[in-house]
Amino acid sequence: MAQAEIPYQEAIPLHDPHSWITKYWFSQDHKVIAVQYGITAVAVGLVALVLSWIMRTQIGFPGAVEWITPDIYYQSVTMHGMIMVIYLLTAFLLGSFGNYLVPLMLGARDMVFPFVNMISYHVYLASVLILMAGYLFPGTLGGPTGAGWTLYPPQAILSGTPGADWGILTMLASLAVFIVAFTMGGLNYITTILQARTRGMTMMRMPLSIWGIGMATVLGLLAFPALFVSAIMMTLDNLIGTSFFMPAINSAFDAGEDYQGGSPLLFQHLFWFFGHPEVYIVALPAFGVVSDLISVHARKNIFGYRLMVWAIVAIGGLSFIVWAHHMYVAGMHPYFGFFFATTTLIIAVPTAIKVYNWTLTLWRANIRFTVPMLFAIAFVLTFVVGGLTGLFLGNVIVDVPLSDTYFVVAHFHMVMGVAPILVIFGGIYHWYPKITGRMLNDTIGRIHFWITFIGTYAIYFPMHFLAIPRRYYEYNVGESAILTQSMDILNQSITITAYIVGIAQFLFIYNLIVSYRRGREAGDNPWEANSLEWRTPQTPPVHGNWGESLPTVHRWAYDYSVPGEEKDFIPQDVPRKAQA
Amino acid sequence: MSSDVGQQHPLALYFWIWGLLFVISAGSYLIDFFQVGYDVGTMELRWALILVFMFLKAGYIVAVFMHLKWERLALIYALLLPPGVLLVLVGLMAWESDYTWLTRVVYFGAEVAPVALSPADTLGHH
Amino acid sequence: MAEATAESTGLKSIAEDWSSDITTFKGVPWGKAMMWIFLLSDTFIFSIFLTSYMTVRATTAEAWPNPSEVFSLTLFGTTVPLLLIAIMTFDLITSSGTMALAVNYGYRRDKKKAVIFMLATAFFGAVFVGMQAFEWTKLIQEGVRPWGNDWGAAQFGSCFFMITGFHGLHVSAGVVYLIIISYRVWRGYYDNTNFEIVEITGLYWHFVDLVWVFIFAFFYLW
Amino acid sequence: MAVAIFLLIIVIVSVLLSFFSPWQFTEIASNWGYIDFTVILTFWICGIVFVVIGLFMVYTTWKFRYRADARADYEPENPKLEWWLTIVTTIGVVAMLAPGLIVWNDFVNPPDDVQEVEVLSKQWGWAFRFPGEDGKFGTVHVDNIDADNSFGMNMADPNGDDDVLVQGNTLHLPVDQAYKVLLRSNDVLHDFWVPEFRAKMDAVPGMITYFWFTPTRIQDQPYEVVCAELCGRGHYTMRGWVKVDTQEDFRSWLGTQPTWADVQAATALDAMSPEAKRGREIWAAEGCNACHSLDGSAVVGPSWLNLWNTTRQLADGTTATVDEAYFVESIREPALKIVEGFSPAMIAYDEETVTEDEIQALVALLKESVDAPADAPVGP
Ligand code: HEA
Ligand code: HEA
Ligand code: HEC
Ligand code: CUA
Ligand SMILES: [Cu+2]
Repeated sequence: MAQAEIPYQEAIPLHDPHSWITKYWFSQDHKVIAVQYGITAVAVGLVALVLSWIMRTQIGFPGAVEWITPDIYYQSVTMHGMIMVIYLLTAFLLGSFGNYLVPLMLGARDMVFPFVNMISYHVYLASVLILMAGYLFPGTLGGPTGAGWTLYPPQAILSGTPGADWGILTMLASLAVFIVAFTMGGLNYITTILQARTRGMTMMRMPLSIWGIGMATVLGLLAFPALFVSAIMMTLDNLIGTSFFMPAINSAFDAGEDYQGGSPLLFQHLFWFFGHPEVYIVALPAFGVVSDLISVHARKNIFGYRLMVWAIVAIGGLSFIVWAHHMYVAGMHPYFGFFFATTTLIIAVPTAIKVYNWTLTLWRANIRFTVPMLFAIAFVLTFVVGGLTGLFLGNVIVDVPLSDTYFVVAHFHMVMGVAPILVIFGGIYHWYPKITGRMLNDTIGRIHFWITFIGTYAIYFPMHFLAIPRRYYEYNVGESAILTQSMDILNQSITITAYIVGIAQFLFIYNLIVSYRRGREAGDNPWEANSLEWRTPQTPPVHGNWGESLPTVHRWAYDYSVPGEEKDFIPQDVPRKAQA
Repeated sequence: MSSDVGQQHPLALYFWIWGLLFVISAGSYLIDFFQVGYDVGTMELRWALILVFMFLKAGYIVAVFMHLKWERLALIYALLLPPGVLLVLVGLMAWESDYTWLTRVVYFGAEVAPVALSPADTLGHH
Repeated sequence: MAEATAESTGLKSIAEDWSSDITTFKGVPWGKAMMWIFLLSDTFIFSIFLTSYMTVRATTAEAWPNPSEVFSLTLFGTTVPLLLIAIMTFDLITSSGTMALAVNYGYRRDKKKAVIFMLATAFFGAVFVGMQAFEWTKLIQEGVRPWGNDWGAAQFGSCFFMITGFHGLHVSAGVVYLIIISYRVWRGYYDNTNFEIVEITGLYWHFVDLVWVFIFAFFYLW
Repeated sequence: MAVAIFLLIIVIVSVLLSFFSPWQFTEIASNWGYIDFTVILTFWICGIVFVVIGLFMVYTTWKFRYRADARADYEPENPKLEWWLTIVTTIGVVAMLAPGLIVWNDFVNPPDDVQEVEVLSKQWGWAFRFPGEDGKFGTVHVDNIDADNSFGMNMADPNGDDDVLVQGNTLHLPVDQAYKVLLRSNDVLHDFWVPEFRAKMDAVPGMITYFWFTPTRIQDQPYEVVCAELCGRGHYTMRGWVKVDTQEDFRSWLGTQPTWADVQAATALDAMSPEAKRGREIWAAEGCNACHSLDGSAVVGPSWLNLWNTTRQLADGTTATVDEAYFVESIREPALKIVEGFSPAMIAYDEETVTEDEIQALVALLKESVDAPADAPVGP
């Protein structure tokens, strides 16, 4: 069929925008949609950041702020976790980076179905608004849910948990809507990657960013169904009294429903059948993007490209059979521990390979310590720390004393709360010149980097030593002795560092706004990079990306410092010399 | 086949498969009509038959009606491999739910009929 | 033609297709690729519905009502097990057959027949939804509720309404989709294509039938 | 330059903190030294990997920083090196995993001489139950819970009578005795964790979970129990205490705690005739209860609730009335008349197993097993 071929793609009529509304609000241009996703995600991300301040204030200085009640605390924890994971990281890495990079890096005009893509953003926006609507319900049971981002029933729908009234429903509804949005976007990314590459762009020539984003999208399309279905079942349990997850219980907080025979473990299995792939959904795009950042700024080809690709594929596949490592102490069948510990540690091998290859790319490179490169290096270090502490947790028996303590909190903040965030920053510094045509201010960038990197490390590394339960509003209750005095000091210093790091983010946002008008002109290819997005005829690229015809790809994206060449980079669309 | 005009196959084939699907469905239905399994009290045969007819029917629909049989292997495998992880999920959940059920029986003194309860059994008495 | 470049078969063809440029699925239009991937995702949705059903059924210590009797119909004085469900099953197969014909005629560029068979498919789909509504009404009258019933485990009703409901929504959406597409085909929106849109619609429709095969086996027969 | 220096500082500080931090595991007080061993083993392997990778990055970022006249190597891959790294990593993984799984095997398989104790968790406190003299727990169900029966004991189950019920948040355990902790929850997920014992497990409503350990250290201050699974707004207040005693101290403490029979004696619960009560004991003792409930729920066999004097639809199409003759026949030769919808799963009981006299008691039970007000004795 001729449709799949490039000449056809070149002939597709683009729906050029005719008004401000269609250009900036209901735009079908993937680049505009990417920016819309990005701005929205950062906006909710800032909400989540403020929520983390609320939590930290309570932990560091218990009782210092009166209005931080247990309810407010648990609601903040829940919303903080959920927003960060889903509405910031997933939305940013796939919705924003995915949308921006997929067509540009592949040499396509746009996503294959721009209209669906446009709807996707607006549905995402709706999901964010529904989520925030949780704050609108007053009363003792009002406000958003405080069930923890894992939303475990029965607790999540009983009134012993804050927000059991409307909060949990808005949360579930918002998640369902988010999944619809993601599916619309995700189908687009996958179809574009598989069916709409430009001439010469074979899969094995795709930049690793695309591999990461593509694999993460596949994971999303296959993992979100589990969350979607559990959200439906929990809503039914809550609203009309079905007993999917609800066994017979005897609780003063039971709303009088006659629950019988359901299985709370079923929810946990489904949640993590989604949840574990989800953590790789946020990790894989970061893996991909950071590979490109390192290669470009180290002026060296990525080491072991093929193995990197296979590692991404292997991690993606394996991530579906490790889910219950979050449930070692959940009371599941005891023998599951053997299976899941083994699969979990197996997945560490391909991940380790990626780490090695990043560091080996630096070997004998010619490293330019640009701001994106700084973030990339910081990513590798924080990811190694977080990954290694993951190995503690993955080894079932080692997890027994550590589970549900701050060791886990430290693990996932290292590996997810900061590593991919660092990549997002690095990516923004890297592609901002392409998006706006101007460079971000370098000095502010460096200040922002050092505060964020050193600060977050200082926040999360010592957390590993806190052998105290997580999700505790207060430790000193009654004659309790689990919190020692030195831990108090640690908690206070963490809190103060968190304020500082948080404030530093406003520096970054200031930089984003100011540089948009005043930044240095970037030119088409300021970093001297190879991949196709730097080869557009205009910067910023116009609707349709390429001129009359699409570029033709002749090589992989990593021809840096090729011996015998004059320049230290050869873009992908430069033809090979006729071989003698 | 010449695929430049898409999936084109003789009409007779469709009628054949259509008929076959009727026959298979009838087979499934007859399992219940003759109460296979309930009559002898062991369900293995019933379950086996259900699965055989189910996979036959699903297979024909996917292979012929959805034309998967004529697609290139690249697509076929891309579609058939990922659901493999679901088998892991199903298998482990079957194991898990048996375990939960067992603790209910042992500690809560509950036990359940291996054979489904017939509504007629309780309808008359309530 | 894209596929002219890749004529090999077997495992080699997989490697070649995946390592070729432009398209991975040779000869598969965008819309069709997207529909297939969507259906893969939807497969996960329904599989997880069914897995959850399996889990709660095996976990609950209450007895499970016998679907064979719950869904029996009394005709002329004799009780026939699962009668309505059987009729619904045959109705859906019939619709699948008409859909397959519509696709075939589409590719033969026989617009009129394609549209007629698509509308026939939509008709059978609507009949299915009608019968389902009847079945729901009957059960509700007999006292089955999502939160309980007189005969055993409450999850019987929960799973029944949830799974058939979700499937019924898919069928209803399919009916609407079919009507829209047949209208557009009729009005000539696709005249300069190969009418693969009919096949794409067909994929969705057959998938809905496919899901029913599994629901029938696991929920009604098991 | 700055990058390399900062990376170096970070590596050094991380290592120093790991060794000299004031925050270490609490001193162990159970047999799970093996768990500590696996933690330490993992710590060393991962720590070495961390230092090696960290220092490698320090070196590369210092050595290969940008110089205008320099040029990077071009080295797409190095299969040999990559193979080596994969193999070494795999070895590292196996070195951690293998001991881990061995200890896990211990963890999930309690030793033969283990004793049992039940931990009952509820929002937001703890209660405990010992099986009493007979070493057997009576069955329980949350539906049985009421003002007089906070543990949800199953009245019909004689195994429960000598169960020792411990209210309040303090549990006593004898030193050096292995205990299998059965975890139960009335409402939501909780998690029973004593940091000094290392082990922990969630309590899941609707099922029983377990872990086992042997307390090994007596100390004056009881060990603190913290709930380690989010269970609502009071989660952080859900503390308790475990006091490890000598055998003697433990015995005398246990003696002060009431049994279920004691609790029951305080409240007259049962309106049944003595004969029917005897029938219920037989029902439980002979194992009829495994298949027949008294509360209307169909188990393997039909429930006995409201069974007396009803007309039964039999599988062969005939009917029968449940009277004494039918009852006796059903017990002596159950295969003769199979109730519609059931499998012939019941075995025949002869006069020696179930005597005529016992049948009389069972009949009395059957006669009195009719739908009654809500507070009637509830079956399993
Ligand atoms: C981006 C997100 C992300 C990533 C990538 C990971 C990666 C890993 N995670 Fe993590 N994890 C989370 C996010 C993430 N995790 C979150 C959010 C939670 C908590 C959720 C909650 O409860 O709220 C969690 C919780 C969590 C648990 C549950 C703990 C508990 O609740 O008790 C476990 C247990 O197995 C685990 C393990 C792992 C492992 C083994 C990896 C591995 O993939 C790591 C692999 C990487 C490396 C190993 C480092 C690189 C390798 C080398 C440098 C060389 C290798 C050396 C040797 C093998 C010796 N994680
Ligand atoms: C991406 C994920 C992510 C991120 C970035 C963070 C960031 C932070 N987190 Fe959080 N956290 C979670 C995910 C994340 N967290 C999750 C999943 C939980 C579990 C919830 C639960 O138990 O249910 C949790 C729980 C959690 C707890 C445990 C609460 C408890 O158990 O009682 C604590 C306590 O200190 C904490 C602290 C912090 C702090 C101080 C920050 C930060 O303030 C650190 C410093 C700031 C940054 C690193 C900058 C990030 C920048 C932005 C977010 C701005 C927008 C982005 C752009 C401009 C691009 N978090
Ligand atoms: C292994 C399971 C099992 C055990 C143990 C068992 N039964 Fe049964 N019982 C059944 C089954 C199944 C039926 C229904 C089929 C039938 O009629 O045989 C049944 C039927 C009966 C009936 C007829 C009930 C009716 O509705 O008509 C009586 C009476 C009965 N059992 C008494 C007893 C007594 C008394 C004991 C203990 C001494 C006992 N059973 C132990 C499985 C069991
Ligand atoms: Cu109980 Cu937390
Ligand atoms: Cu995980």
